[in-house]
Amino acid sequence: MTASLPENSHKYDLGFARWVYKNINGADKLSMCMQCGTCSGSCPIGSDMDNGPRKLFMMIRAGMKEEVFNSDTLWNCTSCYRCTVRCPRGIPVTYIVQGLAAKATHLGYATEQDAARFAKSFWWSLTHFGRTDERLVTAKYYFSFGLVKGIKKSLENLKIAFGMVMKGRMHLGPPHKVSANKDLRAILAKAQEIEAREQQGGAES
Amino acid sequence: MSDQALNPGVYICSGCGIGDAVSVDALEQIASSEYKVPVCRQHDFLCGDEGRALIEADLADGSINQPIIAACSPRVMTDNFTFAGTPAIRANLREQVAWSKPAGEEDTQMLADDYLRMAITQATQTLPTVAGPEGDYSRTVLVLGGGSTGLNAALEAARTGYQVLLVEREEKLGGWAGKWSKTMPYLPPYRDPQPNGINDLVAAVEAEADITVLTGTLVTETSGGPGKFQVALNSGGEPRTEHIGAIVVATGWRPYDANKLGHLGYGQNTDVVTGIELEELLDGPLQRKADGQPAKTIMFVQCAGSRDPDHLPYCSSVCCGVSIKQALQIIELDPDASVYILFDELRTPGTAEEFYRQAQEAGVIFIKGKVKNVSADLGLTYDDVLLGEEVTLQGLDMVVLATGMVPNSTNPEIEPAATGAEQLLDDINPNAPIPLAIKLIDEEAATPDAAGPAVVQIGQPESTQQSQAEPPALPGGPLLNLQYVQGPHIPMLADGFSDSHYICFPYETRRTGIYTCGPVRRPMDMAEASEDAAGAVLKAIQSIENAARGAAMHPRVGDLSFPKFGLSTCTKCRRCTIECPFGAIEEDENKFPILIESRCRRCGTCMGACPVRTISFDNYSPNMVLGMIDAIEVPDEFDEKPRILIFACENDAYPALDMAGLNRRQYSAFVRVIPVRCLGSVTLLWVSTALEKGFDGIMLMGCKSGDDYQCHYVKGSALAEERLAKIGETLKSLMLEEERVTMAEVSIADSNSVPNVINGFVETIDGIGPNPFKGF
Amino acid sequence: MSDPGKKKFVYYPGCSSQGSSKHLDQSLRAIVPALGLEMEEIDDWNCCGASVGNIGGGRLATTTLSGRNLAKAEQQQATDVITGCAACYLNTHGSNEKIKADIALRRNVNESLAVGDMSYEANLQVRHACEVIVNEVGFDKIKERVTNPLEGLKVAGYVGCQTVRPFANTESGGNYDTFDDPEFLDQFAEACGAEAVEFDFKTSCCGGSVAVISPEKTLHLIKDILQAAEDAGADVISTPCPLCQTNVEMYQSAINKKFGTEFNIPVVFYSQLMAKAFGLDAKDDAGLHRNTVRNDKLEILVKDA
Amino acid sequence: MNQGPASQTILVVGGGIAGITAAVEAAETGYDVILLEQSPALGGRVSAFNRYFPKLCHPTCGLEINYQRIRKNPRIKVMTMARVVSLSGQAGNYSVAVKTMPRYVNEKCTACGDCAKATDVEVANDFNFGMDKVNAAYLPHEHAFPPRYVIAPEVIGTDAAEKIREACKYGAIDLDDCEATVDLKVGAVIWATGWKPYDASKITNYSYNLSADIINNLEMERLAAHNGPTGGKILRPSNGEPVKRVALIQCAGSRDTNHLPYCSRICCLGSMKHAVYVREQYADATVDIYYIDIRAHDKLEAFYQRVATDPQINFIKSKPGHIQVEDDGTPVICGEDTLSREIYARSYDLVVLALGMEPNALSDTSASSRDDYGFIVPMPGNDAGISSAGVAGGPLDVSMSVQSATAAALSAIQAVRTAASLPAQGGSVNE
Repeated sequence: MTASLPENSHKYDLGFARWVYKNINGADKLSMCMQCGTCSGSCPIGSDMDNGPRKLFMMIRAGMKEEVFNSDTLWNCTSCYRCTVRCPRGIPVTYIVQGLAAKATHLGYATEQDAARFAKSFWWSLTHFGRTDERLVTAKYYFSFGLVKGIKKSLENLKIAFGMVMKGRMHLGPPHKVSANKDLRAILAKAQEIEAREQQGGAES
Repeated sequence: MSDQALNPGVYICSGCGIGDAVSVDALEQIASSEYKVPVCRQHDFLCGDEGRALIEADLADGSINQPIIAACSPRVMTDNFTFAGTPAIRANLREQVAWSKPAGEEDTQMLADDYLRMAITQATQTLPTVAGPEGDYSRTVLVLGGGSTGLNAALEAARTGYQVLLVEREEKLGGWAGKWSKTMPYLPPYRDPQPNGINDLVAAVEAEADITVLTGTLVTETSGGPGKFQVALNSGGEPRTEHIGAIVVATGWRPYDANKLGHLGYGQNTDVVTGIELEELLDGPLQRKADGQPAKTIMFVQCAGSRDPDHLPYCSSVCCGVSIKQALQIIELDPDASVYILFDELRTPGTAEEFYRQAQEAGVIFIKGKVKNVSADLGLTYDDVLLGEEVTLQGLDMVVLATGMVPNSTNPEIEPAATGAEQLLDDINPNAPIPLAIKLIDEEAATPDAAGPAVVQIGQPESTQQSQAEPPALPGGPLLNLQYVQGPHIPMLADGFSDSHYICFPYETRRTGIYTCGPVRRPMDMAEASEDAAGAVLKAIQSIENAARGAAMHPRVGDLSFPKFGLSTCTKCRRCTIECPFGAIEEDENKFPILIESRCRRCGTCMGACPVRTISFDNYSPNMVLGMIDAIEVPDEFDEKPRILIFACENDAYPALDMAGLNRRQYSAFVRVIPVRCLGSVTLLWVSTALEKGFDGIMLMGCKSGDDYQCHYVKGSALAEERLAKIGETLKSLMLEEERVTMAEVSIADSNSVPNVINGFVETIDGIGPNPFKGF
Repeated sequence: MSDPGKKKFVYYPGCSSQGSSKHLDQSLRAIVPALGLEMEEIDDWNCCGASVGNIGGGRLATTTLSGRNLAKAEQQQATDVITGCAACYLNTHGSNEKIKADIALRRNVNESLAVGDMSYEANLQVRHACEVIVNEVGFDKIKERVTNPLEGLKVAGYVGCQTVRPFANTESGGNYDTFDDPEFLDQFAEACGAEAVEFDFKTSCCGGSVAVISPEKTLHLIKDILQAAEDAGADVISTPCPLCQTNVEMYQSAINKKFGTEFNIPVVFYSQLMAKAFGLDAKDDAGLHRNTVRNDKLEILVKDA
Repeated sequence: MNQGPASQTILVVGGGIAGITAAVEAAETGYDVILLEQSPALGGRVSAFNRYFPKLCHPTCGLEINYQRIRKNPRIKVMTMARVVSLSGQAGNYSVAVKTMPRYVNEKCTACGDCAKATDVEVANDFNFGMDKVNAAYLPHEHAFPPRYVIAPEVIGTDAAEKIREACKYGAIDLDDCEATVDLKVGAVIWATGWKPYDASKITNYSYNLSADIINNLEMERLAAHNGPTGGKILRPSNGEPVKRVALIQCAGSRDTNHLPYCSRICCLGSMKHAVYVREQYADATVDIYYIDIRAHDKLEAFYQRVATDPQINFIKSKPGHIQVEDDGTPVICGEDTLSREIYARSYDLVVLALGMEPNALSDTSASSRDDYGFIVPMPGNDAGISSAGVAGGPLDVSMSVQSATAAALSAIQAVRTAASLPAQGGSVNE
C-alpha cells in the first residue's frame, strides 16, 4: 500500500511538497506555515527532536524527502496538541507529523523505530481481537526487539506489571474480543484497500 | 482701533491661591501708582462670569481697550480671557508664582510684582494686529504630476469646489499605474489583486470641468507665495504663466536603477527582470524572454536595492505586496507554475497580512534568506537561514528583482540647478544615531581611552555619512524651480524624500503653500497615496483661504501679525533671508529684505537673526522684550537676591514650567521667565542688555535640535545654539564668566526635572557671584 | 443549557476500561447516573485506534474504527456519544467531525462499513464526559449532590493534554474551557468540598504514548509534574485521562530511582473523587482500591464514609 | 433636497490624535466642528504614550500645539465624556443622539485642586491602567485638555463627595450631574473612534495574568513616562527593582488566526522604542526582541537599523510558545530560535507583550461599512457624509493616522458643501 513518490530533481522542487499536501491528512494547510517556531517551541520534548515540526515543514518545501522521512521528529510526538492549538496559521501540526510517521512506516522507512514496532504490535492486537489488550500489545512490542531484549525489557517493567495485576488493572486470561471480530477485520481490510487505491490515483494525478 | 490710544486696564485675580501667596493690594499699587494704569481691579474668581463681566463692562464703556490679566498662565482660560477676538495680555501669577513658590515670602511677592510690570510693559508695546492682505489672491490649485496620486489630488480639489491646473511632464496621464492593470487589494476581503481603476480615474479627471490638464508640460519657474504664486510653464515648447493659489506636488517615484544590481544577474541574463519589467509580461502565461518557452519556475528576490546601505537605506514598503500580487497573477495564468519569494523580512502590514495568506494558499513558496548572487545561467545562491545552509537553486526560468522606489523629489531628466543642490546633500538626516544610557567609567574598562562618563550612541555614523555622501535621490533639476533666495528645490531629507515633519504634522514643510504627497514623500502604495493626496489638497486649500485672510498657517494659526522691516537701519546682512525656516524673505533689487507675507509662519526667527533689531511684529518685537527686561527690578548685590532671566519656548519649556507649577513643584523665585515664540526669535541683544542691566545669569530653554529635532519651526533651537556660541567673546569683553549664559534642552515632558535645571543654574550663578554690572 | 432529558447518551468505555483504567470506567458508571444522566454502553464496541492506530493501519482504517462504533451507537438511537477516555474522545470525536465535514471520507468509511452491513449517517455528537458534566450538569448540581464533602483534601488538578486539546475551546468541542489554563478540574474538586491547590502544570504533557514506548525520553516530564504537585502541597493528583493516570502513577518508582526523589503521590480520577463525595462505595463505585500509589490521605478516603 | 436646511457642521467622534487632527484641519479651513470624546480629556491613546518612534519625541509636544489650535479656534466645540448612541439621516442632515456621562464638575472649574485636598479616598488611576491610584477628585493627568477635574463616580453619595463639594470655592462641583442625551444636527460625521489593545488574558499561553512582571506595551509606555506610576523609571512591577533582562514579544495577538489575523503595523517599531527606553536607563541591561518578521516599513527602516546596532539589543526570530511563571513570579519564555534551532527557556526581569490593535466597537447605527475585524472601510456606494479617520479605518501609525484624518476632513467638507450645494470657490478672490 505504498503511494508512489515523485523523485525531486533539485532543491525546492515542489513535487514532494505537493505530494505531501495531497496525501497527508491536514497537510493541505501546510503551505500556510510562516516559520514562526511556535510549534517547535511549544513541544514538550522538542529538544529531543532533530528538526522539530517547523524545520520539518521547511524541509518538505525544500523537497528533502529522505531527510523528512528519516527524521526522528516523526517518532517523538507525544500527541499533546499544543502546537496544533497554538499555530497562528491554523495548521494541524500534530496530525501532519503523525501522518508523516504513518507514511514513513508504510514506505518502509524507520522500521527500527520503537514507535513503529509498538504500532505494529498494537495493530496486531486490534485486528485480532478488535480491542487492545495492553498486556499482549506490550509483550509483543517488547519481543519485537528479539527474545533476549524482550525478556530484559519485560523484566524492567515487571514491577509495574505486577502492581497492575495486584490492583486488577491488568487483564489476565483470554483477551477481550469484539464478537463481530471477523466483520471488523474485513471492514478494516476494505478501508486499507480503498486508501491504497486512492493514493495510487492521487500520486498519478 | 489701531489709531486709538492705548488704554490698558489691569485685572488681578486672587483666586487659586494667588491671594494667599502674594499681596494683591501691593500688586494693585504697582499698577496704579508705578504705572498709572487708570483702571485696576481685583477679583477672587476672575475667569468666572462675574469676573469677566467686570472686564467686558470696562471695555464696553470705553474706559479700557487693552485688558491685562494677572492670573493664571496664558496657556489656560484662553477663551475666557479673549475679548473681541483678541486674547488679553497675561501675567502668569498662578502656575509660575503661587503654585511654584513659597506663599507670603518677600521673594515671591517680588516675582509677582515683576511679572505684573512685565505684562503692563508688554501691553504698552503691543499694537493691535491688522490683516494686511492686498491684491489678487488665486484659489487655483496647481497639481504637479499626472500619476495616480496627482489625478486623485486634482479630483479631490475640484470636488471641493476649487479650480485645478494639472501638470504632467509626459504626454499621457496615468503614470506607472497607467502602464499596469492590477493593484494590491485595499478593500475586504483583502485577498485578490484588484483592477487599479486608473483609466476611470483619468476619464473622471478629463471630464471634470474645473480641471485644466496640461500634459507634456514642465514648470520652469515658481515665485510668489500662497494665494499669489506665479508659475511659469513650458507646455510643449510654448511658454505660459499661471496665477496659482497653492501647489500640490505628486511627482511620485522611479525604480532604483537595476544596472547597479549586477551581482543579482541583471544585464547578464535576459530572464533576470525587474518587477516593473515583469508587469508588462503579465498579459498571458509567463514566458522566458530568452526563448519564449513557458516560464514554470519563477523566483522573486525582495529588497533588490532596498534596505541596503550601498543602495537605498530605506524599505520601499510596497515591494512585498507587489511581488505577492505578481506571484498571484502568474499562478492565476498558469496554475502549476512554481513561484518562490526570497525575502529577508516579509512586510505585509495591516490587513495586507490577508494578501500574504492568500499567496500561501495559492502555493507560493516563501523562503527567508539573503541572496548572494545570481549567475548568468540563472543559478541563484543564497543563505537559506531557516534550513541553515547555503542553497544554490538551479532550473529557474526567471528571476524577478523587486527593485525599490526612488522619490522624484528632483527631475532627473533636466539639468541640475546652479544653486541649491546642497539641499540634496546635507539636510536633516533620519539615520542619525540615538544616544543611550551613560556608561560608568568602570564599565568602560574594556575601552582603554575611557575618560569619564561618555554618552553611548547607537546607529552607524559611518554608513550615515555614506548615505549622505551619495544621497539616494540623484541630483537633478528642481521640480518647481522656486525663485527663492534659499534655492530652487523643495527641501528634502537626507534619504531623498521631500521634507515633512513626519509624525504629528506630516504636511508641515518649509515651503508654505507647497504640499507634497504620495511616494515623493514616503514610500507608499496607491491606496495610501490617494488618501495622502486628499490630505495634501486640504492643506493647499487651507493655505489659500488663510492667505486670503492674511492669517498665518500652522502652528500659529490665524495670527494676523507679520514681521515689519525698518529698512533705514538694515545693513543688508541677509541673515533674516538665510535663516528664515520657510524661505519667506526675499530681496529687492537693492538687496533689501522683502517679506512674502503668505509664506511667513510668524515664528520670529528673522527677528532673532537681525543684528540691528530692525525687524518686529506689532505684537512681538525686540523693543517689547527689552521693555519687559527693563521692567524687572534688579536688586543691588548687597541684597543677595540674584536675578536670572529665562527665555522659554512657548510650546515646550513654558508648558513644562506650568505643569511643574500644577504639580506644585517648587523652584527658585529668583528667575524671571519670558515666553518666546521660538528660541530662533531670541536676539543676542536681549541677552547682552540683560547682562548690562545686572542680571546674574541667563538661560535659554528650548526643545531638542539636530536630526531628531522637535522644533516646530525646524531649526529654532539649533539657530539659538549657533548664536549663543558667538556670545562667548562678548562676555569676555565684558569681563563676565561664560557660565552666566547657558542653554538648556527642555522638553514638554520635563515638568519633573525642569525645577532642578533651574535650581542647578541658580546654584552655579551663586557660585560665580553677582554680576559686577549691577547698579551701573 | 439544554435539557438532558432530550438527549440519549451512549457510552463508549474504550479498551483501557478493561485494563489499566477500570477505576475510571467504574467511577463514571457510578457518577453519571448520580448526576441525573442516563447512559447505555455501545454494543460490541471496538478499539478507537488510540494514538498509534494511524501509524499501524493508516488513516482511513483508523477513521473507520470510530465509524463502526458510531454506526453502532446510531443503531441504538443515541443522540450523543459520551466517553471518559481522552484518546478515545480524540479519535472518535475527531473522526466524527471529519466524517461530518468531508463527504468523500464519509463515502469511503461507509463503503468499508458496508462490508459488515453497517453505515453511519453522521448525525451524532461525540462528547467528553467532563464537557458533558460542565455543560449539561454544571458545578452547582455537583455541589447539590455532594453528601460527603472531601474536606481538607488538597487536590492538584492535572488535566493533561488531550482532554482539552485540540477541542475544548472549539464550537464542536463544547467550548467548555481553555487550552492552557482550564479550570473545570479545580472546580470539580472544589464542588466536592476538597481544596484545589495552585498548580501550574495542569496541561503539561506526561509523554503520552511516547512514555509507554520510550520512557527514558519522558520521565523528566512526569517528574516536573510530580514536583509541582508536591511543591503545591497536594495530597493527591486528580486527572480525567487514563494514560496520564497510568503514566504519572506507574513511573513514580522509576523516577525516584533515576532522580533520587521520593515521590509518593496518589493519582486518582476526578470521577473517583466525585463518587466518594457523592457518598457512593469507595470500592465498588469509586474503585479507590485500584490505585497503586497510596498514602494515608488516600486510605482515609477509602475508609471513612 | 431633503428635510430642513442642510447643516454645514462636521461631527468628529473620538478625541484622539486622529479626531483632533480632523477637527482642527476642518475648522482651520473654515468649517464648524463638534469634537466628541468619551473620556474626560482629549488626546486618546497617544496622550498615554511616553514618546513616538522614530524621533523619540513626546506626543504632548504635538498635542500642546493642537490644544492651542483648539483653544484659539471658536469654530470648534469640544464635548467630553460623550458618545454617540444613535445616528440617522444622510449627508447634510444627520441627527445624532449623544449621551453624556456625569463628570460632577462644571465649567467653573479652575483646576486649582482644592477638591483633591478635601478627601483622601483614592481610586484606580485609569490613565496609568490601574498601576497606581489617584484621589477620587482628580485631574486626568497634568496635560489634560480641558484642564478640568473629574469626580470618581465611586464616591458619589458618600460624605467624601460632600467634603469635595464644600472644598470648592467656585461652585464647580455639581453632585447632581447625571447622564443626559443631547440631539445634534450635523452635515457630516467622521468616525475617529480609535482602538483598544487586544485582551492579553485571551493569550493564555503568555500567562499575562499570572505574573506582575509580564506587562503589555501600553503599560510599558506608562512605566517609562515621567508622569507614570514610577515617575519614568523602568522597574520590575513585582518588586520595584531595576531591570537587567527584558524581553519584548511581538505579535502578541496579531498575525494569529486564533486572535487577530491582521498585522497591527506599529508593534515592531513600538517595541524597538521600548528597547531604547530600557537602554537609555540601564547601561548594563539587555533586551531581547522576539519576532516573526520585523516590519519597519518605509523610512522607519532607519530606526530599525539604528536600534539593531546596539550589541545589547538582540533580535530573535521566534514566536515564543509559552511563558512559564516560576514560584517567585519570574517569567520564563519558552520557544524555538528558528535561526539557530535552539530550544530555549529564558528567564527575564520584565516581559512586555506587544499587543495588537483592535478597533473600538461602534454603535450599530454608525452607518458605516466595516470589515470582518471591525475596521471601517470605504466601500463603493457608501454614504458620502460618513468617513473614518485613523485606526478606526485600519491599523496605522500616528503619522498615517494624521494623514487619514486630514483626508477625512476634506471628504467631510466636500459632503457638507455638496449637501448645502455651495457655489464653487471662484478662481480668484479680491479682498
